[in-house]
Amino acid sequence: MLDIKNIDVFYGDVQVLFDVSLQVRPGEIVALVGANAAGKSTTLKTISGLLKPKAGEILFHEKNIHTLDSDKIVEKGIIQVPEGRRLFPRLSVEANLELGSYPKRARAKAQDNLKNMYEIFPQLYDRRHQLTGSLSGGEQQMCAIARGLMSMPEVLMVDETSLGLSPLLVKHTIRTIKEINELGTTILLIDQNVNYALRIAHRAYVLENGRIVMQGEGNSLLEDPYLRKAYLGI
Amino acid sequence: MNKQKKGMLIGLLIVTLLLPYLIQNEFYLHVLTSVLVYAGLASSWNILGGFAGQLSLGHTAFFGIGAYTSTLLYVYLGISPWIGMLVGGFLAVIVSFITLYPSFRLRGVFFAMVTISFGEVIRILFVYFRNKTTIPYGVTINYEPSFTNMIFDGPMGYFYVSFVYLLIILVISWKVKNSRLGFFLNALKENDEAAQALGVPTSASKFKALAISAFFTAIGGTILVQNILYIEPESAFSTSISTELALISIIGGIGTVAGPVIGAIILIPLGESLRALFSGSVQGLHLVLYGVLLMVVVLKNPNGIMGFISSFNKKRKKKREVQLEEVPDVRG
Amino acid sequence: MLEVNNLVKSFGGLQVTKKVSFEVKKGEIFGIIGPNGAGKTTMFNQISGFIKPDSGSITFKGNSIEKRSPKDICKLGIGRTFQIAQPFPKMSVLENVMVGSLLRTKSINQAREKAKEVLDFVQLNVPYDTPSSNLTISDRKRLEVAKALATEPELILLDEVMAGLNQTGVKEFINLIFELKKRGTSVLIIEHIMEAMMTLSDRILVLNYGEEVLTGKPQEVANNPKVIEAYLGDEIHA
Amino acid sequence: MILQILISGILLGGVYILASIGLTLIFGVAKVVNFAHGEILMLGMYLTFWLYSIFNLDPTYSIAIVIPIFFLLGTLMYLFVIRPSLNAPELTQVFATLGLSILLQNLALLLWGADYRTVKTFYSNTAVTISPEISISVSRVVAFVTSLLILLVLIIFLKKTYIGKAIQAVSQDRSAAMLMGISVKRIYMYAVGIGCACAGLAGALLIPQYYAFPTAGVSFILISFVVVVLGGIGSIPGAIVGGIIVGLLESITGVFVPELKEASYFIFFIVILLIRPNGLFGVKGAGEEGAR
Amino acid sequence: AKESGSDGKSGSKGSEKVGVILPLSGPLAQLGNEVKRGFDIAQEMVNEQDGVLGKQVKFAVADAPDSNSATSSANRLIQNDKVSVITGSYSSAISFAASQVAERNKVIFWEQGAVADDITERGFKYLFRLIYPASDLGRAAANFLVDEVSPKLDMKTEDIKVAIIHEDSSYGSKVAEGAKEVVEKAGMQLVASEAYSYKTNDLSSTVSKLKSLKPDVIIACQYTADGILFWRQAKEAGLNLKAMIGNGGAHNIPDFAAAMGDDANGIFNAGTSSNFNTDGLDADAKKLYEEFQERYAAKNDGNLPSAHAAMGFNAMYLLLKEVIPAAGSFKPEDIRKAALAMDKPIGSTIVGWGVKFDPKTQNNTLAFPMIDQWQEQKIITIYPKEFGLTEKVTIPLPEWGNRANVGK
Ligand SMILES: Nc1ncnc2c1ncn2[C@@H]1O[C@H](COP(=O)(O)OP(=O)(O)OP(=O)(O)O)[C@@H](O)[C@H]1O
Ligand SMILES: Nc1ncnc2c1ncn2[C@@H]1O[C@H](COP(=O)(O)OP(=O)(O)OP(=O)(O)O)[C@@H](O)[C@H]1O
Ligand SMILES: CC(C)C[C@H](N)C(=O)O
Ligand SMILES: [Mg+2]
Ligand SMILES: [Mg+2]
Repeated sequence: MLDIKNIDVFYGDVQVLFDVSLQVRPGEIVALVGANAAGKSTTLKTISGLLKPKAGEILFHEKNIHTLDSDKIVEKGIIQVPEGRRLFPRLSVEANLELGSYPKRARAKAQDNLKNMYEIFPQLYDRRHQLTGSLSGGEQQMCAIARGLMSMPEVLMVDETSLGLSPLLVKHTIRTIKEINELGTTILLIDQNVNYALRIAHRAYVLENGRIVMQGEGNSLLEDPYLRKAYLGI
Repeated sequence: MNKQKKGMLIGLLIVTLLLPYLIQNEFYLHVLTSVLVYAGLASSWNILGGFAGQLSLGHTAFFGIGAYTSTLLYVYLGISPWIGMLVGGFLAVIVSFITLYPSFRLRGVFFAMVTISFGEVIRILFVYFRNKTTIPYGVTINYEPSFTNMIFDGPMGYFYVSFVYLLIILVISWKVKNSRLGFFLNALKENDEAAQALGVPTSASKFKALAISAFFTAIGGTILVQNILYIEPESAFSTSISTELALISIIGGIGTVAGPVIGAIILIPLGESLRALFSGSVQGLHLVLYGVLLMVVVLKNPNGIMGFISSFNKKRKKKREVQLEEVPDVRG
Repeated sequence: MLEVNNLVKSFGGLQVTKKVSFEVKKGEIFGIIGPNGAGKTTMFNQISGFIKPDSGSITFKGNSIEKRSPKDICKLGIGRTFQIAQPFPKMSVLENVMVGSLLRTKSINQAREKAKEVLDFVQLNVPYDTPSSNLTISDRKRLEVAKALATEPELILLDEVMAGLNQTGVKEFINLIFELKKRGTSVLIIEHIMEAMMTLSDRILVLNYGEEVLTGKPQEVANNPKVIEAYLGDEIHA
Repeated sequence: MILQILISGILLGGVYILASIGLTLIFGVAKVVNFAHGEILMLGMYLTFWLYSIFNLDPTYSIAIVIPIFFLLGTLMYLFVIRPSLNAPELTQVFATLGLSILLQNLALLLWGADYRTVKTFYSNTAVTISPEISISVSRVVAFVTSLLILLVLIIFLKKTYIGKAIQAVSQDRSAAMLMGISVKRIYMYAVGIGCACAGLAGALLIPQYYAFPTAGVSFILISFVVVVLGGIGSIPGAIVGGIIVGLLESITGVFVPELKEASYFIFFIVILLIRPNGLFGVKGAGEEGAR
Repeated sequence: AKESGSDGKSGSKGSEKVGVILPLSGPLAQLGNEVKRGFDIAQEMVNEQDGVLGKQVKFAVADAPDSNSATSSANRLIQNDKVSVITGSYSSAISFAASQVAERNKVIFWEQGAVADDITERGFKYLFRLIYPASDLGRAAANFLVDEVSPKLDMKTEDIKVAIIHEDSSYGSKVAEGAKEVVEKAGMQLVASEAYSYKTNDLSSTVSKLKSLKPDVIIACQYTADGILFWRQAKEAGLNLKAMIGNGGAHNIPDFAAAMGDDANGIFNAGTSSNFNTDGLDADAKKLYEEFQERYAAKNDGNLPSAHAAMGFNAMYLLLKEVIPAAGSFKPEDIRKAALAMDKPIGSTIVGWGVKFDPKTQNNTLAFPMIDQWQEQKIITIYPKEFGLTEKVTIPLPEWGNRANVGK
């Protein structure tokens, strides 16, 4: 349903993505792994419409979206939880979450979704009136994921899912993502913890220096000797 | 600095020094002198506003203090403006510590708002206390040309005084910029807390920048008033002086050494020529044009002419993409 | 070298640090772990002078520092990184680090040389004149450490510098920190990556809700049921 | 007399609240610096004046015309001035809007001359006399009440509507807002449009007490910033309190040392900001962010 | 500079530029432009009558909203436009600064309306001022109170309570000084002397204070905006007085009545007048007065000129029609001599004044303020008697709302 075809992306004059293609099918969890600075975040930013590809195209439900502004893309059902959280620091947790349901699709069910989020992340409920600028790093990460979910996306893209979360919470979050996926949300995720990522992913792509170098099912990639050596250090 | 650049600078210096002989017209010389003084004033502003990133819109207070101190000392006590100018400078430094120094915890527009208010308060207080004395509202300096009086019988003298003033402040700017202090100011401008974590003495650094800035703004005040030979609170403490100094720096390139000079070279003659060309025809027309040009220049060159030049040099195209990294408080 | 005694700090009604005490010895790598929101970063902020504790004392090399300003503390020899990297965005990578090295020298040239040295040490392999705003997460973390190191600290506080790094990056960083230790620098480190903490730390302090759960050798900590329940979850190695 | 002074002070506060209404939104909430705010207000006065002198329309009714026209004006201002300066350094916006203010001021001079234009309504220059000592200016009461009403609507708008929330989000992190599906362009356009509509409306409601002339906005611009910042950036009740405090201070000082009236509130403003950098009711926490 | 005015007619040989410096933008623009209208009419008339010394007169105009721009503008007019006379400047601040430049360059500065006393106390040789200084104006207002108002108040002089309010720049403070001197000498009670900034948004506390002090008479020196504001708020507070005397500024321009309606009636103004009894003028002046009134009305939608336009016209017309022809050249030295030699009796100019410059200060000694009263929303001269348009003067001031019949 999300079809990225041969995109080239630049920052100014510097090319960062070279001829990248990847597909996400309905109901899948797809992981994007790769070394630091490989271009993973850039790929997500391009899908979200923050960056425009110089070449290639991005299709969503067979329609071009790479020419659209990011708000239109969100409206169509693709949401990104950005690297570094990017919460609205001087708004409360609750206000941040409510803004998650900004797309018209999600507004009607905003209250129900809010309740759900508090169930998934009880710590957020405790801090719902605190300004997110003063949350701890991990709390911010929870808030960011919850805010993304509030928009009831068809495709949820998470950049650095487990960044800064305690081991316990990492597991919790990964489990949550799986659950959300089982309820019908398609997921595209990036995580430095290749181990986690490949375990829950149905399929994965490996990005190196801006090029896709490998792709396959999550579990089978986990067995791949090259990958094990390069990313797991085993 | 490489040899070529050095040669160019020296050449520029000599040409400037000869300008009064090349330009016979006294009005143009007068405008040129204004350019020099305003370039000096803006450079002084730039040390605090540009190097330290504290966008003061209250510099009119220092300007006014400098101008008034030397004038009153000269007119009532016969003290030469050369001395009065230094007294005014130190007075401005003292006032700046009382007013701007506590405001340093504020940043950006908030600092600007507080400093505008300070400028206004000082003007109002001045008018109030002036009323309690026998000093007239407007003070005229008698036209008695002599070097000690810092009054000259022609624009030539003013030109060279202003030239020396600008030269001194430029040298100081350059020294500050390329010293440890310059680095510290730059760092605390970009991220105050990160700078503190690296042991940057944030208060002391701003303190120094403020002192230099206030002192030379006051000196500029004296030089300008000696040129006009008349002073009154309304114009000596007018907020438009503060905004003009900031504006000149912005247009030229804030935070650079040459920026304020370039800004003054553009802005002062622009204002003068618009007024000369259009003020006789339809009321307000020259200012309408000025407003439009100001908007266009500021919006088209947000980093000033210097920014434009350096980006041109590096042949770096402006990034068209919207970038997450553009917003200053990057979290991650 | 660093002694923290009965430190207390609250925000509004919430106590974030509850009578915490610990000591970091010279040349030691001392770890702090704990669930999100346990008060680890707040602890760093108090040691580095960014937040004043409500009560309790902090001494460094015999000086009491709980009331000192961040810059004085840095001068005394404590360097810190921020959990969320704080570069000077418009300055180049080299200039960023020079700000740190200028603490110990007045000469711009010396500072530049020093900064290059540190940048090479942390293996930030980008051109010196790269604007720091263009760095990826991992490079930002390296830059963060480089800035702190440039101030020549005797004790460095590292707050989740490995978050966002892949396994290779983590390995490189572990080596880097061991190298620091070898040079005699003490390290106080916060990290959620257990593999790293287990290998690196001489001792680990576990915080939960601002309270000390226990302090001990990595193995003790990892096997403590309370730690497993509150922090690690049942399976230790995922 | 004391009671009279307090009443006049509060009513003067109402004038200032009204004058700063658009700014509370544009600057206080959306964080767009607008130094042309005073000139927009001045144009609002002129439009109301012309509607009155050509069509004999009472200022109160002319609001219906002023609001949409000034919303449109705001949209234009957004397109030509604000949008190009959104990604630029802070001061760019300050000076771009300053340029706009010079332009508008002198455009008014060029088009309509420098004369003072006044509008006489049935309630201008009239007062309700409560006792021989105490009288209350009708046009000020009208101004006060309307400004409170508008602010109430604004509060509800910001708290309850998605556009209102989006304005706050956009002001804090633009690209994150885009990622939430917020059209940043549209939101800024709304914010600046509404802000200008409010400023125009303020002009309409102030002209019965004041006069339209090219520099009419100048005396309101600084004070409006003071009111918005004093109360606390982003806090609308703060702006109300800020306005009343400024009015009261001016009124009380006016009795003892009229020359220092203006200084009194500037000094108060400075002191408050130095003690509480976020203003009286400002949102806290901004200061602590950096250390995380 | 761009030249304005009518094109040269046949018979004229070339043209000559005269410098004009006025605040045409900024806060003083209203009256700056009004003065300019007076200048323009004088220029137009002179050029129609074959110009000056056979030359058409052109203006080199500089807009000077403040004293800084006045300096550079004066420089420009002198250096680039080569003018030998600069006229202006309405505002004292501008006059101070621009006349410095003129003096240094030995160019005539012909001041029509700036009143600050010390402008002519600097011993300048090339500066001439046609109008009376500010303190004279204040004294005239207070003298009127002592001589004409107080006898009609039915009160003992020492019981009369007087309050002075004024804006706090050079104009207001000097006028107040003059008024105070006379009031105190006459033995009246000075209950308040309040200064404030003319940029103020509110005068209600001043009004309240005055109300509690219960003055019988207020002498006010205000610019337009603050003057209107004060009178509005005085009305709202029900501040009742037996007399109110203005000193130019707000109190002699049409905008005041436009804003206040019948509530303006009964107020006195001390200052130059443009609507007085022309029987006090000599025949030539009378004719000129009428022609000026007509031309002004024709150019300005039938409105009557204010005193500022009249003073502007008067100054320019005298310069072009009498001084320069008498000098026989445009040379500053010649003009200076001619000006100093000039001796025109009272009643010989369109504002009633005579012209004779004090050889020391070079200030016109035969300029004087008249006293007007607002009647039926028009400003009408009542004093001195020979220029008075009506004998009917309403004293004391009727209460608010009862002023429609003032003067009837
Ligand atoms: N705003 C920017 N301007 C210029 N170059 C950039 C910018 N952002 C990223 N880059 C460069 O683009 C490349 C890819 O960056 P990207 O953030 O996509 O990597 P990543 O795979 O997400 O890495 P990480 O795992 O560290 O997050 C890097 O070389 C980086 O330096
Ligand atoms: N300024 C503040 N105002 C209110 N609460 C605060 C403030 N700063 C921190 N807190 C709260 O204090 C608690 C501890 O925060 P801290 O940042 O120290 O956690 P942490 O242990 O570093 O967590 P993480 O591992 O997620 O980074 C958190 O719950 C946080 O929300
Ligand atoms: C209103 C005028 C009488 C003012 C006066 N001309 C001045 O000197 O400013
Ligand atoms: Mg990334
Ligand atoms: Mg933390």
